[in-house]
Amino acid sequence: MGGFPILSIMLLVPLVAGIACFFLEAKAARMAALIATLVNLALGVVLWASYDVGGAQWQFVERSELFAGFSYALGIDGIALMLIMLSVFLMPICILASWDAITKRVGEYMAAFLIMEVLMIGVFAAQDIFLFYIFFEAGLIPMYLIIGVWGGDNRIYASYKFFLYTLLGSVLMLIAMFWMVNEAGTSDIPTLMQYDFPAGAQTWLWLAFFASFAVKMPIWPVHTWLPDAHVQAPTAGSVILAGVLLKLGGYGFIRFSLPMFPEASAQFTWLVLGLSMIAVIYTSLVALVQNDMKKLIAYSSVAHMAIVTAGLFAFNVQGLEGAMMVMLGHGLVSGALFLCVGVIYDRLHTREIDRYGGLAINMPKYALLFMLFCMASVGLPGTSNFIGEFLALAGVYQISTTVTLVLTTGIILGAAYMLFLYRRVVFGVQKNPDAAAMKDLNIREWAMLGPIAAAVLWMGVYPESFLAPMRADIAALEVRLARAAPAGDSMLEVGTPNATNANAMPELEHDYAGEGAH
Amino acid sequence: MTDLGGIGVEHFIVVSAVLFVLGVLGIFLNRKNVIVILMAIELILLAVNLNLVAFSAFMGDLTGQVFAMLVLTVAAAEAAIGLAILVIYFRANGTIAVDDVNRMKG
Amino acid sequence: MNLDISLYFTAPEIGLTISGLLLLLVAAFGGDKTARMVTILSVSALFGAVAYTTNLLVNPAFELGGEAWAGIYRMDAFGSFAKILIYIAAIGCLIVTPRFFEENGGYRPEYAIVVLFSAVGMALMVSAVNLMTLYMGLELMSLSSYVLASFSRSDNRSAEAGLKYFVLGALASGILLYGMSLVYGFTGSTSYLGIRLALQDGLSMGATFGIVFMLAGFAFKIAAVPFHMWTPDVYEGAPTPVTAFFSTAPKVAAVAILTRISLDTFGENVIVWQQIVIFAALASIVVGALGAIGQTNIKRLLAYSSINNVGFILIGLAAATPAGASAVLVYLTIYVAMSLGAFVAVMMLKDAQGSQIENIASMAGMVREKPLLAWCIFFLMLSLAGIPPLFGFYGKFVVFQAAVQADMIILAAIGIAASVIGAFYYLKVCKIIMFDEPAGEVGGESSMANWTILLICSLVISPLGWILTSPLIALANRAANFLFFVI
Amino acid sequence: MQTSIILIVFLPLLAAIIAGLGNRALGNTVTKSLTTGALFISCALSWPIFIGFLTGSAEATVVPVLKWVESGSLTFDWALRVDTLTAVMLVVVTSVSALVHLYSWGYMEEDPDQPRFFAYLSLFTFAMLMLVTADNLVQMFFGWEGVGLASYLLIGFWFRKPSANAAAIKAFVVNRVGDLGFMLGIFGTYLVFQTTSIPEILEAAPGMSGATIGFLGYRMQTMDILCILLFIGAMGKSAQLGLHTWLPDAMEGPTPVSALIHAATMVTAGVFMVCRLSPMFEAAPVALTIVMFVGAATCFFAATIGTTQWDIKRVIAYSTCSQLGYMFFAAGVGAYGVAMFHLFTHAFFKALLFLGAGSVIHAMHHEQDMRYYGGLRKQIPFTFWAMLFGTLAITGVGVYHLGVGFAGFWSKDAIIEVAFARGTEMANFAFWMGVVAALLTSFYSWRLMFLTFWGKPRWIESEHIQHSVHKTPEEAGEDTTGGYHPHESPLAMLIPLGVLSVGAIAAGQVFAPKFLDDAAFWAGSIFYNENLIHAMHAVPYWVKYSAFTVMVLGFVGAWWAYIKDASIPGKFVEQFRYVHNFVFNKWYFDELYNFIFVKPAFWLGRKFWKWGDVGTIDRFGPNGAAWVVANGALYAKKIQSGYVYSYALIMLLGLVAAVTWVLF
Amino acid sequence: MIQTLAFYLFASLVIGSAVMVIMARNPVHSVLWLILAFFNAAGLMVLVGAEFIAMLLVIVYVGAVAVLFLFVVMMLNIDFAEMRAGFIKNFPLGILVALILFLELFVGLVAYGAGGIQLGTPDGSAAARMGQSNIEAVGALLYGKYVFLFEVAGIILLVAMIGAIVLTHRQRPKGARGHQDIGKQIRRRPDDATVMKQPNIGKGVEL
Repeated sequence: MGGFPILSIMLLVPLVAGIACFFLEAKAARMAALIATLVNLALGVVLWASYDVGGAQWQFVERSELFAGFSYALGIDGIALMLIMLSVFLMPICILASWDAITKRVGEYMAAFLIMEVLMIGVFAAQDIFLFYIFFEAGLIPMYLIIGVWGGDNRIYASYKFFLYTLLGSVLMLIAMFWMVNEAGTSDIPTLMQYDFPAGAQTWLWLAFFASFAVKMPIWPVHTWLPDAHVQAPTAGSVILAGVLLKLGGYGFIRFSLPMFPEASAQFTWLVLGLSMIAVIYTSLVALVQNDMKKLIAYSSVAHMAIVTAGLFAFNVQGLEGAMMVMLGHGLVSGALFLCVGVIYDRLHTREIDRYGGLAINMPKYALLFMLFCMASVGLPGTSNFIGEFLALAGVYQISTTVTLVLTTGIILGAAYMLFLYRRVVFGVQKNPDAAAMKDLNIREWAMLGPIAAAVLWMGVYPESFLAPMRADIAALEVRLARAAPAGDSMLEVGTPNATNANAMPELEHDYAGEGAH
Repeated sequence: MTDLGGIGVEHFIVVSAVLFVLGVLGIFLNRKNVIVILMAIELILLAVNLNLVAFSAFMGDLTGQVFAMLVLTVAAAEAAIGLAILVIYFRANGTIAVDDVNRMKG
Repeated sequence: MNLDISLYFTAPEIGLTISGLLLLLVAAFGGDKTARMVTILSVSALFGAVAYTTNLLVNPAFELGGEAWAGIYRMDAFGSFAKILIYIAAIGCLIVTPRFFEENGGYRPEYAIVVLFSAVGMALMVSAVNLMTLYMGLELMSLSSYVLASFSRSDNRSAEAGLKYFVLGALASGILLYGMSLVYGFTGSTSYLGIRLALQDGLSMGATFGIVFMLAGFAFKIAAVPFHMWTPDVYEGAPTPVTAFFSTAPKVAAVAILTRISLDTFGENVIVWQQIVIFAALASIVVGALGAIGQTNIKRLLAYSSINNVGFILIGLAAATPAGASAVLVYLTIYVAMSLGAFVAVMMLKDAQGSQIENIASMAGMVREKPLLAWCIFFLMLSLAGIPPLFGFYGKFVVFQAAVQADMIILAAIGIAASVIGAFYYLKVCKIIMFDEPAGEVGGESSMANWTILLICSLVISPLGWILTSPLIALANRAANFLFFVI
Repeated sequence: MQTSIILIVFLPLLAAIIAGLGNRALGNTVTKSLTTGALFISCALSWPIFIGFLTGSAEATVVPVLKWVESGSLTFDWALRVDTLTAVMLVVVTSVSALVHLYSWGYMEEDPDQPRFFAYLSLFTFAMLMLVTADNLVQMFFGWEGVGLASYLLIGFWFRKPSANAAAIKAFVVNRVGDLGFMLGIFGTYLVFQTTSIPEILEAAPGMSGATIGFLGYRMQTMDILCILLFIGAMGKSAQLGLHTWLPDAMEGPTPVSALIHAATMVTAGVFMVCRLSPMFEAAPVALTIVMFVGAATCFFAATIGTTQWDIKRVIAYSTCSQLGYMFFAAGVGAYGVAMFHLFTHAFFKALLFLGAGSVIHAMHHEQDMRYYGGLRKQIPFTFWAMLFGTLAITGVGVYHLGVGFAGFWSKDAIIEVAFARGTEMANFAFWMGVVAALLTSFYSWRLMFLTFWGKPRWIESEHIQHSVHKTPEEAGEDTTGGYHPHESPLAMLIPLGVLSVGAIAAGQVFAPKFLDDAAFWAGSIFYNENLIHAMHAVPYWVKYSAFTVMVLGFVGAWWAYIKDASIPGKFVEQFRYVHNFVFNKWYFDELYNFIFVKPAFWLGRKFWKWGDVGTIDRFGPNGAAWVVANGALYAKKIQSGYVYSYALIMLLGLVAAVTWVLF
Repeated sequence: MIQTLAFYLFASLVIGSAVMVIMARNPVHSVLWLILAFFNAAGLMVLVGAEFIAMLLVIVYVGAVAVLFLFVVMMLNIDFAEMRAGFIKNFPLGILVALILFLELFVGLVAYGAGGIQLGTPDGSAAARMGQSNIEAVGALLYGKYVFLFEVAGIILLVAMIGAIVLTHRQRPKGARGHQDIGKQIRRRPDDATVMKQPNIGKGVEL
């Protein structure tokens, strides 16, 4: 693409459209938002297509000393590329999901979403640590508005909790960033990723970053903002929240915590793995008893994110790639699940599971897609989440079998609560006449869910498309981590092979025409 | 500088400190009326002036006295403004009791 | 004492004073009708001062600065930077004033003149290199402020504000002065340089007490905890343009002079004041935030917000490094824009009859009625809270960066964590104007002048403000370096 | 052969997708024809391959399909591997599936959702084929989970029924428990061998037999722990003791499903896996002992329950469970070929039994309780004969010295013999369990036959029948048929019965020499222990006749209790109330699991939510902080009293504090 | 000796009258005590040789400021009998804090440097020349080196003047409440103020 500032353009398109939406009335704003997000999706595809797999680690680099103290530096590696693709892919879907559901203050709503897109792309593309922080934090504003203005009944509490919780998490990270930049003398992320901070300082730096990413992720026990935010946000808000914003935490770990503080990461592996174990079991059990569909999916997100953290702190290629794949897969699947909830919410205006039932009868197409996404969420092979979970757990297994066992238990529980949800909503008898009268998916809803379904299957069947761009980066990360990687508990010791097989039998002495020969 | 017969600068400092503390006390102990507060402020400034003059004299440096003169001027101006504000307050509220100057709080 | 040079360097102040005197004549002869004209002329005089000072700031011929009036006044980049900020703030406040008083009654030409003299006082303060100059400037500013605070005679609260401000301000002046007298006595000098030299070889307890008393006096002027108590009452009671003025220009002047005194005069004795400043910083952040939460009056809330922000500024000062001083100036610059914008926006909150709205609850859902104003307030609030990408974040950014560079990590961490409490009440305002059902109380039209100032401020605090970072930081660095001029 | 393999595997998928998405748009006939057609083509393509392996003309083939995952050294691709073992499974799967598709034309005729049903069936077949053709463990896991999904969908096919939904979820979740073992096994295998390719693992397995590895903090024999983990997977899928609870409940699905999935194919996946990985297991003596024990225990335990159940499908389900136990202990003793042979024959006769039962149910208007059957011999003769052949096959009727017998005779007797021949303690235990289970098998199979086809019609009591003829017992008076006349099933259902009958009669006779004795036939696709087979043939006659004897005993017992003197069961129950209750209630496994797992899970979930999230984390976290801040705000407001003197006092306090600070 | 005596006399008087300033019930008395305090302070200043400042203190304070105070006290015409006596609630705390402050000042400034406190050493630029009287020396400084400050002081006084005028100067708004025109009130006659109405019974009055 030589010199063509595609990343900046990708930031600019939604920005301009977002500002325009402010001043447009409803219909035009919807259209403008859709077009802008589609254009960005197209740009994203171009970006992916022109990304040179196996080429330079940082591509599409743009740099300009625009600001004092840090620079406007953009550039992506494979990891960022994938997450950018996830963002631009989900955005048009979000716009579509809000097409009819949002009727008040449409222009502002669309503007908030487009700005959100700018910030999400910015986070993943930023090559300067402070630029990253700005994009990272700025996301709070549009999300705060989205939850607060267009959210459910308890939106105020949820929006406050979301905003302050995540803000508190990230401010400490800023202090750590200052220290790092001061120590290393640069705010350039690629350089910092290679800088060896003194081991003593790494500990508190790591904790500061952890405070931020753990909340964003979220890791148990700082996850409680998530169910509230998810439940109260409008459908598209939940999609973005679950689809992309939660990934910022994981991205943070993979971009900052791990490469910049390998020793501290190793030192705190027990903490992360321990919290992940608790989270998986705890939140899965909590999900099991939810009566609110969105809350259930929100808790399931926490459980899935625990697998991500565990994978990341496995310190090996499988764990890291698995974590990335879970993030991508979960981005699609949980987004799709929220959309599925949104579809019926738009019709009946309740998220109460018990109000539904027997939807398979009047909404067979919906039932089919919902089933697909449930299964993907459960991690059925052939879907996106399986690849991620499998790789992540395979990675974790290499450092701790116990943790793997516990996390895998979570997968059983995952099946239980997702199927329990599906059973109560889609199967069974039609208890409720207005639920029974709901119409099946319309074209708009197909346009939302169809592409995600395709992507989920694509990622499950041919994940190479997604793994290939990240491979070199993950490998480089693993090399960087190698010096700190903890020894696994499953160390293999090869001994002398047994002389005989387990069921070795002596050869019969007499020729086998014995008593019972046929 | 004439000999004061064993009276050193510390004596003056003590006197001025006492005056200063009395002035401060006058501000926050009194709840009779605001005018007394203004007088307490004059006491504080008097303490300062005493200090300045004493230092100036004992160091043989006249800057302190110039400073004291300026303080004096300002104190007069301050008194004028203070009393003006007091007057309009009285006009608006019909009282200058310290306890009543309490419309805004929290 | 070279008279030419002295006059040259003090020309802005002298010019403003003369303008003030002339305008006083106009006012005396023309009566109240001339109020608007006098205001306009004052603004032009201030613009002239800005232009002149800017020349002093950027002209390479004066790069090293210079002394005037036998070493009691110093022209340097630091002073010029602060002065420009002060003048601009005064201009902003003056521009929005006439309409306010025309609607609420009682506009007089003396208002602008007092503001002008106040600006002169502040300019003297920040350029002072002698305690006496400092004191005179400070008192010129303070006396003007007392008058301004009680300017609105139709409002009972205004008189009370003036009274409280006066009593506590005079007490603070007394404390400051007492400190100055001690410093003078125990160092033998009133000039900064002399004090610095005297303090270089050891610090007597008397001088230490002097420093502490002086800091207390300045803490009052910048409204740092625990000398902040006057702020909410005065901000609430004073007429809104005056509040806007209080929260900008005098704050800049006081912070600047505190910075200069701390880093230049007492630069060798950081150990004495640093702990106090740190305490004041953290206490201001926390108390400002906590106090703001329960407020129902928007001006009062902004008063607490200014206390809160002073806390952040003090963190930059506590760093006691050139970067810290520079951060203080940068923060001040941004703060002026935010604060001015916020108060102008408050001035524009009117009900259908045109009377001022100060109750936060009355702003409910105003985004439906006054979308542009509501969005401006929204962004101003978030900028005050320091949420990126709004420019307010940059202030916190440089301040905390300076603190971390000075190895004050714990301070920075606590400070920034406490800022989250602050975010809460800004969010409350945002929530009320954006999320709540419209109360339908906001209406009325605002003048072009108000819109202009508000939009300029909003533009500065918007992400576009980031364009300013490079020149701003360059100037601030240059200004800050003068405080560390080793003789 | 490559093309046909691709076609065999992917035609069902294609058909499933078209039928599933086309659904109502395409209509019943099109979708049914499409899926059934696809399956028959698959089946037709499978047999030549199988025959090729029989004749020794074919050899193991791998068809690469698509790159799948490459993550560091962990790589696995989509590839189809066909060797003897797979070929056996191919014919079993495609044949039974094709017949079940055909059968479903008749059985599901009145169902409104037929396209969906056929799509599920084809999807299942695809997944099962993926499982058996897997070249690496992950693809096997794909198929493994795929059949699980299809099983879930099919069990819950009648989704309006709460019991069907519950059964479907139970099947999926219990299977997941097994999958946990499987997944951990795969991870461990990858860790040890750095590959998931099955041939490579099998090649390297013997070399690892002495290695140790850490697991959950303990050091263990590498191969043992790996094989145990993998076997846990097999247990789940093959409904072995402990993880068997889902299988009887799975009978909530339509009967063709039971025949296809829960008798002939999916449940045998565990056995297939153990056989497929036999070289690994051969390096893991402890694991094999466990396999043996679990198989033997299941074989006995399920048979006991089978003797007491009244639901015709449940009896067969427990029978399946029991037969799978046989296969496992056969594998456990090292006779993988024998296990595979039983799998092969069992597929035919068990599918036959299920489809026969389906035919009975179809005739009896969906009444499944055998207490309401009776005397159906004359009403539905074709079904009766088919069921009879099935029963003869499963009970293992055959005479050793004549060298003739039904399918079950050849395979099951071989298992019993090989267990005896193996001679270890555990093998002896398995042998005795096998013999006792054979007795029970004979008893419950004949009990089923007698209750269903002999005696007097008893269906007047049945609600289902009443529902159909609208007569209460009082109205019906003496006529025990209640005016209801069961009718023979349509041709589409009878043809599969016929075909499978042939298999039940002849499969053993025809294929025994190849499966049991021909090492060349297996061609290394399983571990073939020649000496063990020799020993098997050399066991004493009493062993060889033991199975026959107990079969006759079981028959006589059943005849006595259900034909000769119908009061005996009642008396027996009276006499041994507790034993009966224990067995009748399936050894209380469901209740136990409910008590240990399900209830605590919900209880804990609720506690974690209300007490943990809301009561602790939120209360002391965000809400607690908010409370502190709110109180601080109140306090700050209180301090700001509005009085000048208190302001001055606070200023002075600040000053004094600062002075004190510097003074000290 | 006489100086010592004079010092203690003035010092105790200045402190005593300062106490009375803040303790006196009647503000008029307070003002008078204040004047006394100033006189004594002036005495102290004379004692150290700062005659000019001392005189200025007397002239400016006693002559202008104190009188201004008296004037305002009289003008406001407050009913002093109703003046609330007593002190604030946290009186003991206030006293305690003030005492601590004083003790600290005493310890820090005086006792700390026991054996004579070390004042700073001025550079001598502002020292009085030999033979120059105090008033001359101060005058030279004020109009020489510190002339700029002198001018500023003038501006400050100007601002104070403007302020005082602006704040207290009452414009008489026409017809506003609270403005009393006694002449007009006296001139008022019943004829101008009342209208006779003769209503019909039961119809009420329409005014």
